[in-house]
Amino acid sequence: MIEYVTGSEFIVLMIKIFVIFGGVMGALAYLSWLERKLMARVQMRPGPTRVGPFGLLQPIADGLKFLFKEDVIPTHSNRFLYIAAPIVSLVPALLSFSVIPFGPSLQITDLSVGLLFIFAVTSLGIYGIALGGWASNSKYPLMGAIRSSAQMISYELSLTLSVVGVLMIANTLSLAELVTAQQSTWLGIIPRWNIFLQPVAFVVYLVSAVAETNRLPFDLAESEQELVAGWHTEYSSMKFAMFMLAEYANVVTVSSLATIMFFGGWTGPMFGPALLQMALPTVWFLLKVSIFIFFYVLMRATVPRFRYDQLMRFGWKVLLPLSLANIVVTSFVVAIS
Amino acid sequence: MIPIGWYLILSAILFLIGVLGFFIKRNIIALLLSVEIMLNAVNLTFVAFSLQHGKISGQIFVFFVLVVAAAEAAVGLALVIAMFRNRESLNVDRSNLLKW
Amino acid sequence: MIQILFFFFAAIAVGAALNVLVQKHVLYSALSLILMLTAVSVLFILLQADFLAVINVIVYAGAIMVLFVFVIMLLNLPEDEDGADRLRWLKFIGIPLGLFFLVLVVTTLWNLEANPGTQPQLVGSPAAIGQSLFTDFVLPFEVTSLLILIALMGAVVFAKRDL
Amino acid sequence: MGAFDSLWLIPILPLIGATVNGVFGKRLPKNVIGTLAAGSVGLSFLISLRAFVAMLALPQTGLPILRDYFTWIQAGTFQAQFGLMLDQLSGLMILIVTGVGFLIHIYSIGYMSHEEGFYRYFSYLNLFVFFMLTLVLANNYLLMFVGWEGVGLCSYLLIGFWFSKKSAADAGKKAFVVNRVGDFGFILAIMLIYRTFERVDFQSVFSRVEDVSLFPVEPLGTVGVLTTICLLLFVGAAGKSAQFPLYVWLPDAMEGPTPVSALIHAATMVTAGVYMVARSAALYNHAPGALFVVAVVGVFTAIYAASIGLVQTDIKKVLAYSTVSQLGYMFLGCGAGVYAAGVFHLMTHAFFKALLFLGAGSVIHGMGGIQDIRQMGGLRRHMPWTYRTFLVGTLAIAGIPGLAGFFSKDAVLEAAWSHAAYGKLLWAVGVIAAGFTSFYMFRLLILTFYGAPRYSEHDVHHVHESPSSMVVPLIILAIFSIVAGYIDIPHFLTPASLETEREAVSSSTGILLTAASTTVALLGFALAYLFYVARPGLPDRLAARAHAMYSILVNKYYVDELYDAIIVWPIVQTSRELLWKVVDTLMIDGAVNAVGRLVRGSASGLKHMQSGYVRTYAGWILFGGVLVVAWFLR
Repeated sequence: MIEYVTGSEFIVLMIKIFVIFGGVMGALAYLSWLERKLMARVQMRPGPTRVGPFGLLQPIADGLKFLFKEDVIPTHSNRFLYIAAPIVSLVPALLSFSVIPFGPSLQITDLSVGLLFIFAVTSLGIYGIALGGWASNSKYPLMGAIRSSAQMISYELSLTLSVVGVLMIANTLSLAELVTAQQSTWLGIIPRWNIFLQPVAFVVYLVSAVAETNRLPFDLAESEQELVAGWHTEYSSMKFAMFMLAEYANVVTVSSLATIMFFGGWTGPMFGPALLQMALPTVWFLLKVSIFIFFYVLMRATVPRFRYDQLMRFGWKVLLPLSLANIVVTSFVVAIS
Repeated sequence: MIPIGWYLILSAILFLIGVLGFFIKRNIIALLLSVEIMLNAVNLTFVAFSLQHGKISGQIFVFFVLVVAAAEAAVGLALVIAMFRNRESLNVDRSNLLKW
Repeated sequence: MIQILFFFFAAIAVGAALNVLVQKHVLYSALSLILMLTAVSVLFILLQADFLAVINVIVYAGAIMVLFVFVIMLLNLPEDEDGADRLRWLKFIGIPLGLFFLVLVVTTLWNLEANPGTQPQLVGSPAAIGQSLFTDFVLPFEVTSLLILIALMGAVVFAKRDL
Repeated sequence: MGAFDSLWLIPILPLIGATVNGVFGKRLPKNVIGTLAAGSVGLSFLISLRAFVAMLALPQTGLPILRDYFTWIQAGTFQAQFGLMLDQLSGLMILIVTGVGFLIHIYSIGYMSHEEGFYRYFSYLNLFVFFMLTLVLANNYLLMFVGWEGVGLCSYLLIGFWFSKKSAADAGKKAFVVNRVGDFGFILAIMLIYRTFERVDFQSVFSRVEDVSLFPVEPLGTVGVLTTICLLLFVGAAGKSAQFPLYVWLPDAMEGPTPVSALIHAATMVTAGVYMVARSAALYNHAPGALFVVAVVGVFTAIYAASIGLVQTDIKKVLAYSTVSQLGYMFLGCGAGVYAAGVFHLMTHAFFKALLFLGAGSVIHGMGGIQDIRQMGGLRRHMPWTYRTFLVGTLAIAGIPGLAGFFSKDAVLEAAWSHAAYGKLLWAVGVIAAGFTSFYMFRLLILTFYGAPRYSEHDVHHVHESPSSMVVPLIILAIFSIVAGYIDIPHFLTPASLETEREAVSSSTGILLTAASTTVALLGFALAYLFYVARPGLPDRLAARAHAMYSILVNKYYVDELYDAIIVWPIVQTSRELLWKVVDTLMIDGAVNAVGRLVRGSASGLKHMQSGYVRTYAGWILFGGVLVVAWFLR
């Protein structure tokens, strides 16, 4: 790990950071547009149309509006934590992009423990929600925060354990190596993706990931109907925007991880001129990630919310045993072959 | 390269801070936090010695310390909750029935 | 460069640890401790224990401390520790004792002959740790699983409403 | 060699019988238990017989036959094998043990048929046979000691068979304790043997002792290591074989069932001491001093016990003292250096004494439990077969010419006569003892079977002959009591028992000696006839006249009282006054209580460390931790 920090190719690194974070920030902004548009279409509405063609400039308008709105801080809130919470939420969410390989060379750094690094930083994201809820000194946010911490701890277990099966097959924790391990094919046509080897793990991962990102049907921390937007009830303007950004960043992160671990990352058919060949992996990667994001949005639009006890029971009594069983079976198979 | 002694001194300082927590704080959760500080200080020495001697076992011990810390936190916090239910307070000086 | 990093994160660790004691409210103490943990994890990286550094964050910061924060929020504690300290005298014994201990250790380490010998290269990779864990330390490893189980049951029993 | 390959079966078969009966006996029917017990011994007897016959066919150089089965103890240079040894001596012994044992098993089936602990009895009896065979067949002293202790155990168990009766339990305890004294000597002897010869197996020990340069013969009057070994061995033998002064347990042992008295306390176990002395002949031959002690103790016991037997009124007690006396004869033979004579007498005695005991048992059985000969009389008519066989036994033990006892007793007395130092004296005492024997045996016979019945029909309902399972063994034993004397045992045994060189008694002297002992035997008969048939009032008058002498005899020389006074009473008093009241109550209890008080006292002060405040505990821990660290970093 240390050699990356003290490495000599500092300029290249800076460029990569700039490209990736610039891209990611822009993408996150447009994710809000995408979600609004898609949700509207599902509900037979047009969605945003006023700002720019197809409402494409809507995110910029939203951003400006957030910047200029009055920043309200509730009187009896805990000022320091109230301000710190959105930052604590956003920073880890963005940190995980530093290890995600968007293409063969489009990766800021390839840590030998990259996957764990992502889990580590995303697990810190919980503090943003918890602190935000607590610092608001209001009962809905507090309840949302408590729910959220319990939920995150519970589902983090199955999330982490579901990955173990893949790790046992791939024999590495480095994300780049995970992708290259899936490059070849079976019988020349079927890509050697882990989804075919670890379907159970994939399902468990997907469900846990939805829960981890606090999205429907697991969004009990914010659930508008009962908790009035939960832990960010009291938040407004830029701080609220940061929470939103963090949430979208997390969605992208887990989608990217799913792509990398189960769907071969940036691998895909290569054709055309050399320049195109350089860009193609990134295109494949983004394509796969967008499919997941579509899936997320559609799920939000269609699936009703769990009850809290159902959520807990499902996490501990279904997902956890399932992922454990998956590990046992996988380890047997790996040991035999 | 940083001499191992520096790490050990740092860890001694952290450990001392953890110890002092017991003499300054009265909140039981704060005391548990002090224990965690001490455990981390010890972990630091383990890792430092592991590098110094080129043996992986030091890191394995850290692993076990983590497990013990997790168990300790789970049981300890459960006790904290039980204690709070009974006494409406987390002041350890109020829970002194277990004596001679 | 490494020296700077070391001193920077060492300072953060010590400062955060002190802050744990100074803060009046346990939530701040807990948050401060998370900061200290992260700093210690960085120090682990400096010590070439990458895997442990990440695990330390996941387990400590991501799980154990969340549990603490959760409990603190659940109990929704008042800020002040109530009443006068009945055991005030403890400070006058404990703090000098502790400082004496520190002086003892530091002077000993200070007087230690600096060992210029080459440090063996050792990277705490997951594979190496796993290898050791499942061969030399397999029995303790299994015992810890038992420990976890017992802690699990203990926590459930203690936290039951009608204890 | 097929006959010898099954040597191990001889002791093992009774052990199997004992185990099966002991474990499952409670659920088995009585006839199965009896068949199993008697059958295993009978089978063992057949195997023994086969081995014995096969052994006779071998040349002298092929003996002894040794079989090592496994290494039993291995510690440093010390080694003890589990091995068996068969030669003429042990061959003869196994035949006696299994043969007489078999007959007594058969007898017991009838005798014990109404007993509650039927299976227990046979389990013990079989176990006894196993241990006895181990004792006899062992090829080293240590294994012999195992058998030695085992038979002691079984003897204890069987004497106390009716353990709910206090006198029986006490008798068993007494036998056990007195035997311990002897066993102590034996085990010391084994240790000394190992120290001297660095081996415990017979072959090595005896071959080493033959080396005269290392182990010269220790002349009479000197006490060297060999003499010490032999004396210690004899202490063991005296305990087991009831020699003076360790004989006291045997009369009390009559509390056990009568077949047990016959098998263990007459025919086999008590002769183990004689066997051991004969087995150790090679050692004794190098220690004439020890041998002389054996002879003197033997002859003294013979006359001493016989004199007590003169006045006993319990049918079994008479036989018990007779046994002690006859054992004295055997030791006299061995002590005179003619081991073969001792063993010869051992064999004939096994037959006729077993016969007499079983006959006595039959009488007791028929009388419904009465043992006092003063209440018997005239049983001849009611129990014809018992009477006949008892008569044969009496004639045999009295030494009437033509029966077994005559030959063997003659051999012993002849050996005594030819003893180098005090042969004539030993002989004279032995002859007087023979006269006593003849007298009390005929007295017993006459009082029991002749004259008018002295019991009332009120006490004894129906005097009857015993069942055939009891009578048949009697008859077989009676036959042996007649013919056993014609087997030339001394000549047969000579190679095995290493006779000392001695001048043979000239034939004319031999005839004179025989005539003397025969005369004495007839004299004893005549006196008995005079006292109890011709002039029935005479005994009482004599008893009144020589009152002091009579009471001494009746009270068995007050030996039990003497032992009580000088051994038992002091021990009991020290235990009570010193060990209990001072050592136990004051010192041990006091120490325990003082520890308790100390803990409580110190705790009342120290408990205040336990303040209940977690943080003070942490303070203590820190204090201790700093102390430890300071110690290491000092």
